[in-house]
Amino acid sequence: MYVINQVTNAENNMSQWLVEFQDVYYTYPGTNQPAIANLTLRIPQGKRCAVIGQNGCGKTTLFLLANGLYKPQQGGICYGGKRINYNRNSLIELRQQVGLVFQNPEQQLIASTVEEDISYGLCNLGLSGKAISKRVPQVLDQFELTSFAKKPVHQLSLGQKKLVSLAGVMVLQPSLLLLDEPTAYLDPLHTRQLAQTLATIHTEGTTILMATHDLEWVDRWADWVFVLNRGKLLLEGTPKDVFTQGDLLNKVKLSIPLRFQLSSLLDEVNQSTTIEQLKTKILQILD
Amino acid sequence: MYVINQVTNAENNMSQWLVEFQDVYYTYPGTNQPAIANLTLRIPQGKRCAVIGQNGCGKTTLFLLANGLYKPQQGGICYGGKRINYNRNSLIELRQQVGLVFQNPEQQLIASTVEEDISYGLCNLGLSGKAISKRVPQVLDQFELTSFAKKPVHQLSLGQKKLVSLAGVMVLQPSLLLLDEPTAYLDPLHTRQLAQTLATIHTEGTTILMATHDLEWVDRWADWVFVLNRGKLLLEGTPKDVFTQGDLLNKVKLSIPLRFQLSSLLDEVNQSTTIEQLKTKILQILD
Amino acid sequence: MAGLSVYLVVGAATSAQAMHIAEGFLPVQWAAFWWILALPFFLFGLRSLSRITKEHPEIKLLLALVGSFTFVLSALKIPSVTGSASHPTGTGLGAILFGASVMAVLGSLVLLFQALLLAHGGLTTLGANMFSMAIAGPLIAYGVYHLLLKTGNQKLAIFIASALANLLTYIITSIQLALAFPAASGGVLAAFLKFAGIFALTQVPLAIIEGLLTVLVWNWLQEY
Amino acid sequence: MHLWLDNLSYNNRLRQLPPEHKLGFALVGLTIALISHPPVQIAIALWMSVWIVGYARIPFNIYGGMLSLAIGFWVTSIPALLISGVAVSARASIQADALSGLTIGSYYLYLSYQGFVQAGLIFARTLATVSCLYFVLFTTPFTELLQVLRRIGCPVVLTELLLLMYRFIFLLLSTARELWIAQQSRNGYRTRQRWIYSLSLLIRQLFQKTMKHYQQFVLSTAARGFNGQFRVWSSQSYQASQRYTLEASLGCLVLVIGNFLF
Repeated sequence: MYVINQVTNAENNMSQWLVEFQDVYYTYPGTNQPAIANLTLRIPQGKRCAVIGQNGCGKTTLFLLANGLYKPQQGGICYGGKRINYNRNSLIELRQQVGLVFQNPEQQLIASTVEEDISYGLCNLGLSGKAISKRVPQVLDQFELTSFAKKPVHQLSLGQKKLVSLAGVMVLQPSLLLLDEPTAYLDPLHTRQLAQTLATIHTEGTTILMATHDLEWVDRWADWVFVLNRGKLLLEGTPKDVFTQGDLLNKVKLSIPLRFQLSSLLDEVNQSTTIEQLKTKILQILD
Repeated sequence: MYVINQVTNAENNMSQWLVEFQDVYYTYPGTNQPAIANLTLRIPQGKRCAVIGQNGCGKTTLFLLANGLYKPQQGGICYGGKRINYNRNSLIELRQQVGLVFQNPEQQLIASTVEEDISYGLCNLGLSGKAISKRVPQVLDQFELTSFAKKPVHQLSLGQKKLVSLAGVMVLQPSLLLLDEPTAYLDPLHTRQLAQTLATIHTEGTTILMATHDLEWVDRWADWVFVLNRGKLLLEGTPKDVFTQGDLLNKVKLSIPLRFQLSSLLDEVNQSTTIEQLKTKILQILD
Repeated sequence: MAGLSVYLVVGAATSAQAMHIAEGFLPVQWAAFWWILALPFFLFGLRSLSRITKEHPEIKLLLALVGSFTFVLSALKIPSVTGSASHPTGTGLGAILFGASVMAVLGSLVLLFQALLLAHGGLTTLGANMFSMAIAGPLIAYGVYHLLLKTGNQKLAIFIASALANLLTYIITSIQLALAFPAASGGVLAAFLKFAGIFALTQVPLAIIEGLLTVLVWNWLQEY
Repeated sequence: MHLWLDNLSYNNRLRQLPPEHKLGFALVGLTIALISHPPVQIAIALWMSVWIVGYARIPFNIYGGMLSLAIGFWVTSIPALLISGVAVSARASIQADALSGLTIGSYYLYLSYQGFVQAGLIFARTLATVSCLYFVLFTTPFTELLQVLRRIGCPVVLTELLLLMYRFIFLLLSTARELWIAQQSRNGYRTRQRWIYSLSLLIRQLFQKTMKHYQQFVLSTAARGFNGQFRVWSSQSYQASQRYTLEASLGCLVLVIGNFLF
């Protein structure tokens, strides 16, 4: 039932933007500085987006707003062209469409075994046992978790926990996936596995928005980058658009990825460049 | 008292190796596979060392063994040329000499305010109130935490918490500092600050051993690198020694840092290399 | 912090048995008796718990966390003279916060986990342990707290209520043992005096300290 | 602080048996143990040990350690049963019960015959019931017990709380363990005084983290569409074993008959 819903939504929704923040303002009670200040931001449909910025720039609040967990104190948020309506039923629908994977899997996993945890979201939708028993093994298989199905969550490694927390959200087939620092504490092997899994999720039509500090990853992976600073959108665009704004990034203490710097350098190479000049320039970048 | 102790130790100890693991074996109760299997490893005095490897390769267990928190089930560990004796007094001395900063500051910060937490280790040693009241402000100053001294720990940002957890260990003036993934979840700004702080600590004579997944950092920072795999030492040497072993690293799913690959490439450049060849090779590396 | 410190000193020297009757200790008729006596309270608690959680479903998360916190405190291996661990009952505070009926359920679940994960207490003696720890203690704490609240001194009310809850738990445990094992001379009363006398050495100070500790935790709670 | 009991239960050789069978078997054993005589109780303890060590392949030293823990409890409680006291004037009334004794002031302390009998009875009963309890602990993971509770119609709010508590216990336990290790690394428990102070800091941190977890779980469960109930689904793939069912049923029958004979 929900699968069909999603497909029709995707067909009906001809808008280019999946989620639209319109002049949103949010302050945590008891603090002076707003976490999100007059933010206007549009998440393009079907793209791999990244949010970058210093710790405390408002990334997590952005996610909680997009999922409907927080309500803007000013402004509004549109999902699929329609303004979010903060009543129970619309919220349930919204949260099924906007999946949110938290930074720390420990705070997201609640059931005792892997398969139970993955089924939690489906059970919340009130699906029949038959539908659930069909869907859960599919997801276990997709995430290569089948052999862990009966394992208790507390016996998993961090990488496995991160995978389970992602699987528990993807089982609902959301249209938009929000990921908070998915690669932190992961070793290179698990980071690559994650990249592959996300590639599959993306090609199957899910829009992805990821908060990360790993700018090399952003350069390689993202279609669209948002730079947040103190709850405001400082800059947005393709990685190329963003990373050419060296001065602006410098101001918010972000650096330009090595790979991007080198690619730009190579683009500038022409007939008259000598090999020594190129070498010197590369060494400058590497230093 | 402890400060003087340390100085004499450092003078007496003419050994090149600060800590020596001799054929150490450790298995967690209830598991089949050993976390550390017949590990022989020497930490050179005064160097900046890095441990790399996949999650679960035994890095954390290595740290807990070096600090005397775990006792090897086979083999032994020497500190400053002397075999660790697992009696109360030697352990107290050892833990003061070998400072351990945990991956997650949440699991390390224990007291309610910054200065209380920093003084915790000193108070445990039974120092006089006078000695403590002299030492703590010094450390607060060194870590630029003076303005936070009275602040409750839970109000700090992650970067500040990491700094406090480091300060709480450095206040004991250890000879060896063990750091577990200090840069994880940190934004680029705080990562740079951390690098500066570590540089100061190192020039003041502390040996550093850091576990990390950030191979670019290892390439830039380390004097000596240990590669662990399934509780065994696979490889050790300078970053150059290690990162030229591409095949071996590939087997344990570690990649070679971009910066290292490019530097090696540039070293190979000679008169006959054309600029097009160089460009092609760089693009291959970047891909 | 001072209260907690004293608590830990005294607490560490107490045998865990002061609070739990171990598996197999009660003969069948008494095991059954306490199960039957505890069950109606438990079911009543379950009904009010269902009612509360229907209105505020998130409370289930809080209750489960509080229960787990209590469990973990009891599982902390505290090396001591007797080699066994001691733990605060915490039921007094629970009763003040959530009501005695909710505590009857939550306390029983903690006891069940102690039996199943730590082999501490038991299944046949669960009824008796439920009655002393999860039912009698919280009931008196709840009653005394609301009675003393009228005096206007909230902290005093919390202190006395939780101390009495701890004390009553130990008295009931002594009664349970005395009923099962009456003395050859003097019967149940003599046996009660014997069991209560042995536990009194540690339990009376413990009760006072549980009272102090509860006030302390109450202060932490105000920070949230 | 390490709940290795839980670990073992996920790796035992009787894992594939339906949890209903194992739980039922243990409860029947427990009932027989409660109502039978000491010889039958000892037989139950021995038979259950065969199931635990022989069939479930729980290492003998672990099972033995657990049994000695239970016996240790018994040992610490016998003084209270064995030693009785009366006023010297009433000494005549306990003449039959007293094995030997001594007078302290106006009080007479003696070793009670009845106390010995009681201690013996408790010993046999403890061994029998504890071995049945251990059979459940070693062979049936908690998650499977919970599934049984759901299937037999246990009130939903109870199974929800058990589900959450099981998860949170391990979460808080690992937090406590991490904090404890970190404190040790800074010599936290060096003297008795610092030991107390460190432990009080640990408890306070654990409490604060518990409250923080609450706020976070409220958010994360809401994000996953929390609708007022914590319901989950689990697959069923157990295999009943005729051989084990037969041995269990026959054995229980023999024990019941044995109880009439002795």
